[in-house]
Order: sequence, then C-alpha cells, then structure tokens
Amino acid sequence: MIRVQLEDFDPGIEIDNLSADNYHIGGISSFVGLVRDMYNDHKLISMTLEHYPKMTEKMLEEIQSEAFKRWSLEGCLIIHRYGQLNPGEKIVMVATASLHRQDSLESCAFLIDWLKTKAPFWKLEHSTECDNGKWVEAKEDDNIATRKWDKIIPNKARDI
Amino acid sequence: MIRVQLEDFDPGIEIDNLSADNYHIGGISSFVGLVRDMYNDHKLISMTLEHYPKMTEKMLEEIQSEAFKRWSLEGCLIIHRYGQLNPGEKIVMVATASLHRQDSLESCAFLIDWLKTKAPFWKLEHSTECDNGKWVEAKEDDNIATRKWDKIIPNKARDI
Amino acid sequence: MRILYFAWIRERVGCESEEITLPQNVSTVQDLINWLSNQGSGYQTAFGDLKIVRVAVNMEFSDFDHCINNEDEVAFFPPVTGGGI
Amino acid sequence: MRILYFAWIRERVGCESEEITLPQNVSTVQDLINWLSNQGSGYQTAFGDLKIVRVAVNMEFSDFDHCINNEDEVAFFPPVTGGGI
Repeated sequence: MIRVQLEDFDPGIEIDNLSADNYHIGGISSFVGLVRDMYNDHKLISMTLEHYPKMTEKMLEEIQSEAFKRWSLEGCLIIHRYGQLNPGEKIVMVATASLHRQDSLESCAFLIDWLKTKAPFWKLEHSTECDNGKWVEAKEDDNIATRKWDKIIPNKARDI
Repeated sequence: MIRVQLEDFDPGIEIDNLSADNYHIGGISSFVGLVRDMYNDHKLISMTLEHYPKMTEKMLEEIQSEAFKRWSLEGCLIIHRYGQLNPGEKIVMVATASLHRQDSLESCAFLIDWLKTKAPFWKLEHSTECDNGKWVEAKEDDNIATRKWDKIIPNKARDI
Repeated sequence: MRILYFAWIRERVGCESEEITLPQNVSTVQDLINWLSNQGSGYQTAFGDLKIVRVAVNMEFSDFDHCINNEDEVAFFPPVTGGGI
Repeated sequence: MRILYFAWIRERVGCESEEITLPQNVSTVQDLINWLSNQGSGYQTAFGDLKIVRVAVNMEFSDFDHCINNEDEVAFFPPVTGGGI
C-alpha cells in the first residue's frame, strides 16, 4: 500500500494493519525516518518537503512492485509525508511482512534505499544559519546504496 | 533496553519511546516476530515458549551490548515474550535507533539473527497433528545467518 | 506541452508550471532547455549547471536526449532527496 | 551443585531442577552427563543423543569438557529456537 500525506501516522497501527487476519506472516520489518535537529553542524528549525504528486505515487508503486518481484512478501507499506515538518517528526515509513524474516528484513532495507533516489522529493531546510531555507543536495552515498541492490538477487525459496 | 515478559506489547509505543526527546535520531528500524499458523505443513493451534529466565536476561544484554559495539546507535530495544501464544500473536520485537539509516537497518537484522541462536528459548508447538506438543528443532539455517555477522565489521564513520 | 519546475529550479524560473507550444526545431529535452534558457535570466540561472538538473518526461526519469512532443509533461528538478534520512 | 533441565530434556529427566553434591571423579560436564545417565532411564534417554544436547555453565554456553565444581549452576537443554520466526 502507498500513502503520500500531510498528516502524521502511527507505526503501531500500520504494523498491526499489515498483518491483520493473515496468520501466515512470521515477521514484519519496518523503518521509520525522522526529522533530525542537526544537519552538517547547523541546527534545523524545520524542513519543508516538496514533491511531484502524480510522479511520487507512480514511483512509489513501482518501487513496491519491485519489492514484491524480488522477495516473497505478504504485505508492503510505504508512507511518505510532505509539507512542513519539525525535528522529531516522522517523515517516512516502510514496512514489509513475510513468512520468513530475511524476506522482510532485506526488502525493507531495499525500499528505503530505493526510495531515497527514485522518489521525487526535495527537502528545504530552515536552519539557524539560513532561515530562508536551503535546498538539500543529494548524496552520492545514496546512489551507491541504491546501486548495491542491482547485484542482489534474493532466493525466494529460502526458508530462514 | 531488555524486556522478557508474558504480556503483549504495542510496537508503535515502543518505537515512540525509543526516539522520545532525542532529536538526533534519523531512523528507527524494527522487526516484529509473529506466531504463524502453519509449520511444516501442519496447522498450529498454539505454541508455548519456555526459557531459562536468568540466562535469557544475561544473553539479551550481551547481544544488545554487541550491537552497541558494532554500530553507532542512539537506542536499542529487545522484547521477548514467553508462555503460551496463539497464531497471530507477537513473540518478539527488536528495534534500533540511529542517526543514519544503515546503522539501524543492519543492527536490527543482526539482533534478530543472533537472538535466534543465542537466547535460551525453546518452542513447544501444539498442532492438529500433535496436540500434546512437539518441541521445535533448531534450524541449521539460523546458525548460518548468525555466523555471517562474524565477517561483518561495520564502519562507524559512515554517513549514509 | 506542460512544463513543471520543482525546488530551487522552480524558485529560479519563478513559476511552478507553464503551458507552451513546442517551438519548431525543439525535438529533445536538451533542445527545450536551450530554448528556455533564452526566455529570461531566471531560466538561464535555473539551467546554468546541467550536472545538477534532472528531468522527467511523463513522470519517467529521462535523459536530455529524450525526444519530446506537444502532448508530453516535462518536469525539471534537482536530484531527489526524499526518504527521511 | 544446581542442575537445571529445559524443554524435552526436562520432560525426559522428569524434573526442572535438582541440587546434587558433585560426586568424586566428576570434574567436567561430560563426567556429569556420564554420572547422571546412570541415575535412571529418564536421564539415560535425555542424554541418549548428545549431538542435540547443549549445556550452559553459570549461564554461559559451554563445551562438554568444561570443568565444573560444586558452586556452579549447570543447565542442560536442546539447541535454542527463540526469536520468533
């Protein structure tokens, strides 16, 4: 499931919904991204996440489909917020449910890596140093993290 | 934090508590293990988790310390239930919080792999096939999953 | 053709989106960038360093040599920085 | 010495724990297993296949050649199967 929203969310409810009535599921992995208060040595007041709405939905659907293709999953959730967010607030959540733990652990890491380089979001940081806001530059590290998944072909038959 | 308990828990509250008042945290990874209804082609009615209480606490503390040594973590939680559990119920939760996502993603996978081979728990399955219960045998796969971490020395200085 | 601008490219261009009729001789994204760069100093600074400009044609990441036509939606933006941390 | 039994080893032995005084000539875990195996058929079946028996001495996973003394807590159990899935 894909959700792009202004509002906050409750990871506990999302985890419960992902496994509701499916007693085949053995594990749910999730990642929740938060707004940090410090970036590159200056204090963040808030950030504004801009995005390209139609393309965001499309890309998140594609990323989710890719996860279902690569791993044996019983459920998948991607929530991404946009708009103004303060330190400590949740920005993003990805969660995957599977029979065996490796499928959900790996696909969860995959989703957050891919999302960082494939979802059309841009961060404007309002800091003590630059109150008008400064657009965050993409990190080469994120591209490296995404590309590592090109080499990984998980074995769907595994029973770990 | 380590908790070994009979009672259920709420992953959302646990995730919130792990990051409460710490605005340095950028991400929280978690894994929630559930009781499945099918094991090796027979239907599970319930399972009973027996453990060695004093040693459980000790081993979980050791596993947690190992995670703090290997990764830059702002918080760590391991909850393991014992006693009788029905399909769909939560058995275990591990969660880690860090500035950068890779530390929390990797340490979360590490914790659940290590826990499976180092925490003194034994599962008695009550199934339609064997109502008196059958003790679950350990999987060699779990030992392989644990040993893979021997080779992995994460780079604490990384900024991904 | 519909053109969208995001983040600092939007700020430099000065608008979120615009409708244009594709001029003669503009057949690729690169042609469009060249043409837009002559439409004012905002466009010129927005497209001043193409190493940090990305494009999507009909919501697909594309290269600058991608062919375009009047029915396309073309979006210009910096490299993406989503996904929380 | 305190001895604890878990899972099917507990079921076969027939008790959760017992206090014994370490007999003469018993200085390792293996010696203790040999001695216990002569205390009745429950112990004998419990320790029948040592490939699937694990031991902890004072709550540390140990080998069968680990030395033990009267102050130790020794626990016998099958390979662990915790951690949810």
